[in-house]
Amino acid sequence: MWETIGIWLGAFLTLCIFSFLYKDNPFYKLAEHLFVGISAGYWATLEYHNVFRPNLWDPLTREGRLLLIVPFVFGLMLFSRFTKRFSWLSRWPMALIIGIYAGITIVGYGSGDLILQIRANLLPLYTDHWLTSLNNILLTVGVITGLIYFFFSKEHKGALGAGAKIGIWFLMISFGASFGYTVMSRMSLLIGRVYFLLGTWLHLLE
Amino acid sequence: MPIISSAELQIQSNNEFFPSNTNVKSNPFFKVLFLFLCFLLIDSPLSFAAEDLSESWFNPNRLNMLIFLILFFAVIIYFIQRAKKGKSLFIRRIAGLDAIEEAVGRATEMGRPVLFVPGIEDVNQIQTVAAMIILGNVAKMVADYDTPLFVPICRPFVVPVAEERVKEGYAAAGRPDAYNRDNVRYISDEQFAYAAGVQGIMLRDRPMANLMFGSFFAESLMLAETGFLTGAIQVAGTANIHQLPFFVVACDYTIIGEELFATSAYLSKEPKLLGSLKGSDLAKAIIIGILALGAILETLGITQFTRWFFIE
Amino acid sequence: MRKILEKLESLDRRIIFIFIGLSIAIPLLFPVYTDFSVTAPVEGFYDAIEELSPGSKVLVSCDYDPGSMPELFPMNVAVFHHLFSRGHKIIVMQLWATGTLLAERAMNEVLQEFPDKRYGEDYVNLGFKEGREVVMVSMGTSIPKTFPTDAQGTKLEEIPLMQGVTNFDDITILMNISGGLPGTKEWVLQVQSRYGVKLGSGCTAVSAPEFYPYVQSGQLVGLLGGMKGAAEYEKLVQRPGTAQRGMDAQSVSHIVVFLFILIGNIAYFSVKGKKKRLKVSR
Amino acid sequence: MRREIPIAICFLVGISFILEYFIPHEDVLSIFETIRQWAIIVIAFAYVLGIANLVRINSHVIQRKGRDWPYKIILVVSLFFMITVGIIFDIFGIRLGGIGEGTIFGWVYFHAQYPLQATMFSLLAFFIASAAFRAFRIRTFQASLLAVTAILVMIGRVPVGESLWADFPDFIEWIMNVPQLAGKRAIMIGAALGAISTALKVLTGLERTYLGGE
Repeated sequence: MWETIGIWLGAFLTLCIFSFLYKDNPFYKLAEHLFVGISAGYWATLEYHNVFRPNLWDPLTREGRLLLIVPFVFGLMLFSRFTKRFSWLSRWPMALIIGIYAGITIVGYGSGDLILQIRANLLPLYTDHWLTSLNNILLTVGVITGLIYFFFSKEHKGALGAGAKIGIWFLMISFGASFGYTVMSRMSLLIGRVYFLLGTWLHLLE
Repeated sequence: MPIISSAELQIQSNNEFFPSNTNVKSNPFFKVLFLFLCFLLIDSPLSFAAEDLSESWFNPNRLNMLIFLILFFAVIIYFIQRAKKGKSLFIRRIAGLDAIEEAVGRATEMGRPVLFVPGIEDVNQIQTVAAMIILGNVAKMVADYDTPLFVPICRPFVVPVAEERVKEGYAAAGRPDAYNRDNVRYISDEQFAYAAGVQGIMLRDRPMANLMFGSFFAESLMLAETGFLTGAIQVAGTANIHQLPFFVVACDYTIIGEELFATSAYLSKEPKLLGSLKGSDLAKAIIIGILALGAILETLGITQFTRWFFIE
Repeated sequence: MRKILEKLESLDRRIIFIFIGLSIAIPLLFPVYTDFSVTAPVEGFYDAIEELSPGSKVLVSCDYDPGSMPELFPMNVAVFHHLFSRGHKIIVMQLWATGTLLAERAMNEVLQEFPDKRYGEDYVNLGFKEGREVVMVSMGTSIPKTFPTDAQGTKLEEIPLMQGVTNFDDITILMNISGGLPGTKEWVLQVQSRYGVKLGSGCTAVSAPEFYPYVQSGQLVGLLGGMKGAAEYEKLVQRPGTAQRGMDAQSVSHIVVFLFILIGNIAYFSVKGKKKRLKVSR
Repeated sequence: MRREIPIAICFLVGISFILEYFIPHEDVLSIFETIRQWAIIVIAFAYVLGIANLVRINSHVIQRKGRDWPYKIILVVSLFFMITVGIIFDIFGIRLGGIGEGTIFGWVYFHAQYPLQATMFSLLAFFIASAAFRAFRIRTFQASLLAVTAILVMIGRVPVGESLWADFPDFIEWIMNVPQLAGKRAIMIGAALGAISTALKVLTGLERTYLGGE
């Protein structure tokens, strides 16, 4: 019984959102606000069950790991934002979070996106197979000219200008591929919804 | 014999590290690059033997990362310090700026409004900061002509900053009286509601120039499409690569990725923006050198150079 | 002719909407099941699992939510199915709060085909953890400290499957189902390049092109890109699902978008010719 | 003090996360490990802060009877409803409380949140089609490169492309693996340099917008 009610509710909400395609209207607004509310509530609940209880509260109260008071207090300090007088206190935990992400970014991008990507592009330009040679040449030229396009310390004239021009061609091909894949992604999402409406709700699909 | 004479230095002071003189031998940048690449030709000490490192104080297999980080940090701090001391650092003018100018020019000629959309992220996001700098510049351009400048905004905290920039721009053009507060408006926090609001402005007020700079997501194509249909000249720029395809096809000119930050550094001349841009540029030049040299060496069958770029 | 083209130029978008809706609904109602082959990145993903010795412990991080479910849920189900059918042990975790129930549902769906699989011995769900990249790096030193309990609140020490699992060294391979951020990119940067874990990715089509460099560089063992990737993988593991079912609709809708671009451009250039252009070019 | 301490915290924590990468010593790792466990908790608080902020902003609107205020009531009520059935019911052991399939929480998720979010994103399919028809104009050589690649990928990536030309999928794989990869990699390297330099400025306190105004 509840399953059937649920499917009808889901279908109603799906149509509410689709009504935006005609124009903005109260049904869409209702659905949109419901969505924001439910997902925020969902998020808060998950934080409680999956982080606060297992990582903070239980070890602190049951196992007596008192050092955990430090992050607890830091976390609470964030809420000083809601007061005028003490809002500066919230900068401490903010600084902690920002510092962590900054450190992590430096290490992650430095290793994964720079050194390893550079290595993957150090390729022999002449090999036994003509296609491999061609591919390696294209990769080397493409990455180098692409980087030249994003080089701002010199006017794009002469050889540099030619390089940048070739670079932009590679960038455009790369954007084209992204466009094609984005179409695929968006259509999949709609397929999912039509599948729900025609299949799960109306039982029109076998 | 000094590397560059003082007279040359003066001529080149606006173009240091990448001087326009083509004499490779006497160029300090190429010397540094050459020495660095020679260093990398030394056989790599990275071994990746499976040894227990739990008692040692340094992981030798990560030496390459250490060298890279120290070099890169040093370069960036160096350039920022130079910029702070007032030394001018050369950045080429981005063609996108001319596109903005032309679009605004056309709008003013026809007496139609200019629309500036600063993306949908908050004011502390780097792309929004860049957008605000460009906004100030656009305000300066339109101020002279009494052309209305509409700035619809998605995040409440962006409003005061945008107001400030527009006001400054008008003042810098000597027209503080032309500033109209109502034209910088908060629309909605909700992505699609915001997009619908901006589309409304495009259809109602028929701006001749749509300038979209900042962080855009799925709303990019909705905005670019409506703007295209109204026949406006559109110039867009974002570092969100996934949204660039839509801007490229529906806009007259698109500022791509890092160009957005280069544009803001060019306009603001702020040391920390200029410094990191120059630092990244130097790193890019070195990477280009590495890629070229690596490809040559690999072709010749010499692989020890490549071994520097393994990470365990 | 000219009149028609002019009309097309100013066509109401709602008519376009109806077209695209139909281009998806009709093939779903009347499928023809066009056949397709399997591409290399998908094969890489499949082979990586095939090559594992039976009983390997595999970490599956399901980082997505309903926003990308039609693409990623079929992959998730197929990955679980593939792992169980090869006799591997599955450790599930999530970095996206709003997707936890989807991973649970995928598991429940697969369990109906493998009724003898026991929780705690053959699979375990560590649940969601906040902290994105911090969680990833933290697991590199200690998984039990990062996840003191599983999703149901059982301590990890009490779970047989988690015995002897301290960090990524004790995981044979990591399979990431990635809906965005945090996702495959972050796993590559923080875990693959740092701890050298083998990593496979099933991601949305939007992010797939961005991950091709990681496949070429060997940072990813394989890649399932979008619903097509999911369909190819379903074909390989011989478990037809919603991704394969959607392929006809995908074909037709792509053709319709292609025709839209074509007709739009014909109309544009024949009606207006080349209208005002900016002088500036790159 | 109000600025110096946060900058010091940011610097120390950030540097420790970098050093950790280079120092494999057990004792050091265990210290860093503790910091990370703390970080997870503080980050979780930050998300709760965001949710609290959402409640605060919307309650203001409701109190002032601002624009769309009846909808804001729905937003706040549904938020607290989820917390009630997910947390309060669970604490007091009320039937169908807690999270997971088979609870009220799970039911609302699968029958409300899931269709809402999935449909919201599927709207983009319509928008992209409309944009393709009305704004995708091949006006320059560069745009034509983009368009040709996009169309090839769109057709070649789906089964119908393969039935037109058997090698179509291989050709698309080549595009993805060679020219498009080169473009993506150039962007990636540039973006990585940008990200690292921004992070460095944050660590050293040169960039402190996160501190906000005084």
